[in-house]
Amino acid sequence: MFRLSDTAIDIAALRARLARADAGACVTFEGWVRDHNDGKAVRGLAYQGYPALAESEGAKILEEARARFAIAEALCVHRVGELAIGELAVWAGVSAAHRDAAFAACRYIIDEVKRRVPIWKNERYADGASGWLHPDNTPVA
Amino acid sequence: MFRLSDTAIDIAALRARLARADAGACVTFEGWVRDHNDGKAVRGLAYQGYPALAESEGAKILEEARARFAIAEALCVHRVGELAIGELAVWAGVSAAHRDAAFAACRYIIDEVKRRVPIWKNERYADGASGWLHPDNTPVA
Amino acid sequence: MNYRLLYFASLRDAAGSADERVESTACDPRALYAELAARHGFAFAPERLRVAVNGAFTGWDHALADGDEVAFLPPVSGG
Amino acid sequence: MNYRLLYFASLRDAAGSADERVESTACDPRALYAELAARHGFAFAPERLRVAVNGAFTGWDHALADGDEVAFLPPVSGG
Repeated sequence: MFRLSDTAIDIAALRARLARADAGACVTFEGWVRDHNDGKAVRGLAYQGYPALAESEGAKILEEARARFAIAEALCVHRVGELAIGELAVWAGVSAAHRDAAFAACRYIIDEVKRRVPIWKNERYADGASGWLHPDNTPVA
Repeated sequence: MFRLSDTAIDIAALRARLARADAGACVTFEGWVRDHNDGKAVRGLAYQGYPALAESEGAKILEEARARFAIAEALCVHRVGELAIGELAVWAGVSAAHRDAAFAACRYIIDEVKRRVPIWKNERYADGASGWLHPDNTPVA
Repeated sequence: MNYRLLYFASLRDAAGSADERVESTACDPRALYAELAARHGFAFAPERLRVAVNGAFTGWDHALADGDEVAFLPPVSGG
Repeated sequence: MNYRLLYFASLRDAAGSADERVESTACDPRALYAELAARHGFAFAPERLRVAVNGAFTGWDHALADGDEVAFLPPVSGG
């Protein structure tokens, strides 16, 4: 399950959904809002998403992870809307029999989500400016 | 901080200790008690540790992770005592500015903990037998 | 033909709205984007964007049908 | 000399206790382990074990002092 959420992500509930009696390893990734980017002080940010396409592309990425790695379960939730410094922007979690697959699949999911899922980040800077970002976190020209 | 715990690991409290305003990535690993190993049904297990040496060796591993990777914070807690299927046996968490370092450091920590920290696993099987395990999860001869 | 356009990120800012309905003789996304870029002053060259029609990624030469929902997607920056 | 021995995992099972005090003329871990292995029937060859003295890893030729706390550690299996 991949979904966008306009409210705080409930980590404990997601983690509980990864549990399986035959799973010995669980790896999670969290993306947090940092207080700086590209040398500028960041006050907060907003994510905009294209919900229908984000959720279908996210689901496709989770299916790819299941096909490539020996995992039990994989979930990912991405916030949209306004976020403050330190807030959880994206959570990805994978359970598997062994840790190799759990690490590899979790990394694959977050890399592909950042590369392919239609979500855009707009940072608000301490100097009052704001701007949309490129995937490499540099500002859109 | 590395420590042994004879009670359930409080994940939410540990995660809160990883938070930093300049950290944009957090990776956690959890080791769960599986219901099978080496083809045998497992009912539960017990971990025995050598507390003084486990905590000093664990602290050394976390220091090594800090020296090798650009991370903000790293923590690890390992259970000792009796555990049931599905229970959390070990938790390792890392925060960092970027995800490369967070993934690499978390993987380094759990690999080294499994390789070097004096903790021993004794599995109880469905057939009533039990046994100490080697690092590769095969029984001690 | 009649299309529904969805705009995101800097294209939304430039268009001044999240969506709009347009009448156009363009019959593929390439021609449609050229019209809209001229009208709204979109800065992106097409090769920087991806195209989605009715909620699925597609190509710039996709044959559009009347009533299609079309989105031109700037480089993403989630995560 | 007088040593305090700590036992873990299968060595604890074989010794029948978690620790014991021993009087011995052995002055390094190698000689001490040979004595204890004979007495308790420890199955491990020394090269399978690691040695710790007073809570720190050390070598088999480490010079033991009276009162040292010595542990012979089976291959670990945490995680």
